[in-house]
Amino acid sequence: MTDDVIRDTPSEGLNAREESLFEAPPMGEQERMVEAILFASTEAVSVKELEDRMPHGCDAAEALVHLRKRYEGRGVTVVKVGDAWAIRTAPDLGYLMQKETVEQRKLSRAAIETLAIIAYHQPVTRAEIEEIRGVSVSRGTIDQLIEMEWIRFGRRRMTPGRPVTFVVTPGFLDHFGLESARDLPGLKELRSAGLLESRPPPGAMPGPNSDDEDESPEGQSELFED
Amino acid sequence: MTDDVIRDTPSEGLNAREESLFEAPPMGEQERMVEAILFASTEAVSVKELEDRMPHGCDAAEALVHLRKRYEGRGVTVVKVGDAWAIRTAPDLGYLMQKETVEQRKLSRAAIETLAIIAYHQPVTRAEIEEIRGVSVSRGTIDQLIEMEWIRFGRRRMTPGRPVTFVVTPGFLDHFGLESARDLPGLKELRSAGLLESRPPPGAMPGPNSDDEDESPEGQSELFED
Amino acid sequence: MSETEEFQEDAMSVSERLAAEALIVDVEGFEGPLDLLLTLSRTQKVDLRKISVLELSVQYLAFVERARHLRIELAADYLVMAAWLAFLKSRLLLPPDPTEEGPSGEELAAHLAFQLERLQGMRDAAAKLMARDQLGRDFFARGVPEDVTRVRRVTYTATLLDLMQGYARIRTKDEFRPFVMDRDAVMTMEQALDRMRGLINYAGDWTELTSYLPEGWEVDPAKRRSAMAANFAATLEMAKRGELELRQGDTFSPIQIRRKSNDG
Repeated sequence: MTDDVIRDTPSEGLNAREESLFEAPPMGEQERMVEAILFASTEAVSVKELEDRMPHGCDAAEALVHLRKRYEGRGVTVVKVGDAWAIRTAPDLGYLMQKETVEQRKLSRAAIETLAIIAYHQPVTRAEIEEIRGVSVSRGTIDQLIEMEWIRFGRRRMTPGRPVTFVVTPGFLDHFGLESARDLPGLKELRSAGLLESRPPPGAMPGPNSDDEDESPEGQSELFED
Repeated sequence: MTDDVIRDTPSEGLNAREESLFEAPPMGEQERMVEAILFASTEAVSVKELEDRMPHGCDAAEALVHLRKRYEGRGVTVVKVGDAWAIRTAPDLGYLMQKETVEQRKLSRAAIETLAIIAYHQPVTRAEIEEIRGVSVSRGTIDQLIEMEWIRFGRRRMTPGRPVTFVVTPGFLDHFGLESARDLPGLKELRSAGLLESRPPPGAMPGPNSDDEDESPEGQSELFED
Repeated sequence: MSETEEFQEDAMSVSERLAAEALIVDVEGFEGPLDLLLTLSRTQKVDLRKISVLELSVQYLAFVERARHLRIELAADYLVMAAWLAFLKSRLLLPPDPTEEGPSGEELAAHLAFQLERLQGMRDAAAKLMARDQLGRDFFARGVPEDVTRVRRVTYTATLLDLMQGYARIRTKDEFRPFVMDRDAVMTMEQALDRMRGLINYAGDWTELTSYLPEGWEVDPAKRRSAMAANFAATLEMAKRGELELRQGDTFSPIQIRRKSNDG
């Protein structure tokens, strides 16, 4: 039985740290607070938001380290989503949840590819997406992805025409269980194969007749520089 | 650190029991399942329903006992709702589910005037305040000022009816940066500071800012000895 | 070169031929020429890095030729790609012309190979992405989220200036006289009119307007002013109705009135 050990909140061994904080609750209490807040929310909660809701002087990041460890291997786990945190059921127990399963919207092949291109190449302009896929991107595809809150507008590219770029959202990361865009599957291989570099076509290559103004793909993947 | 103990799912010590069940998952696994289901379910789940969703041979009631123990003293607890089970925020952490926003508002004109009269004329009875302002003073205004801890009850006046008086508090002096109420500028100073309009010509039309409801000031002069 | 030659040369198996026909039948299903090229490249059964762009160009051109033969209308970009691949093919086959500007056939071919590899890379990545555990399918968020109730706490503030101004306002107010219309110092035009109508019948010739001022209104300047104004307005009214005449010798000289005689 491990329960007795679990039950007492780990407030020992943190006293040195606490003394330096102004009247902050013991770390064990802070962990409980983070636990309660994350349990209560369907959306990921940032460290800042946690601390805004916790008493003054709390260290939510520290509490999260403890909490994350506590839930390792459990039926629910503490996951990082971008720079926020959430509690999610363990993926191996998904089969128990048929009742909770939400009907997934069927995405077209074009939408899936466009999403992948945005995720792996972000920030990426529409012209660049079209150049990669070799066809023009329909308005509806982009709209659908924006509506699902998986992509959003990024900063404009500092090139002639200042085209808008697209990036993926924290909601995208949450949906696919990714801590950050760096954790995209196969990212390393794609990068080492040079497939994420932008290579301007030599001379006149046929492409989708993109009537867009934006034709100078460069300097993307700044998100992926480590 | 208790984490190491927590991390391994508690499958030991239950073997005797498991042997009697036909191929049921270890109790530690069953506990994980119950945990995940209770977490993700939109409503409380009964033991029967839990077992319907878990693999054959599971003992949800037993798993609940373990799970309940595990969550004792945590930020969330396993609670019984009717004859079903749910995970809920620990009662003592309910306050974390509130987000307080502080909004600063200007004190109403009635409150400012009442406060000013109390400050200049303390100790002053309500009847006197009304006489000076020329309108009745609402209960709410006095309550508000008392709640703000800017005024408090003074000694009762030794007149028929023994009415209560109001005086300003040290908190009031502190807020307005005054050492004592005597430091408040007198009428003459107000006038020379341009805060009092020069005396309007007799018979002149009332100005636009005297459109108030209160129109019967008279006979209060004995209060204004400066 | 005819398409039959092309296919004979390739010595396509029956299954390959069927696949090629299926391609044409499915042409609507392709997402552009690059997609078609990628599908065609699979028949080479090699790593995309080792693909023969020349061979691919030949395959593509054969495809377009065949589509034309079957009277299938291809979208413009398929034809643009065909033209470009024909150009590429000629560049790749002919020895390089040093006088020619622009990228070499090899450079163009390399870029096309890169594009195909990249598209394939993105397709694989998309598949891997979609194969991941997904929220609401494989893992789940809290079923009963507790809404964060927003508590709005209002604090009220006032400054010393507010306080003093408030006090000043009260003190200033009692220096005002409560405003009542001071009726006894005002004569209305109606009053004057009534009075003048009565008096004018008794007046003979031109009489100064001032002499019509009622008793007790001549001394107090305020009353005098009001009565004068009312009487003047009344005479104008009566003149308009043809009940009297008025005259003035000069600017600022006294105004005189008399009853208008009916007989002229």
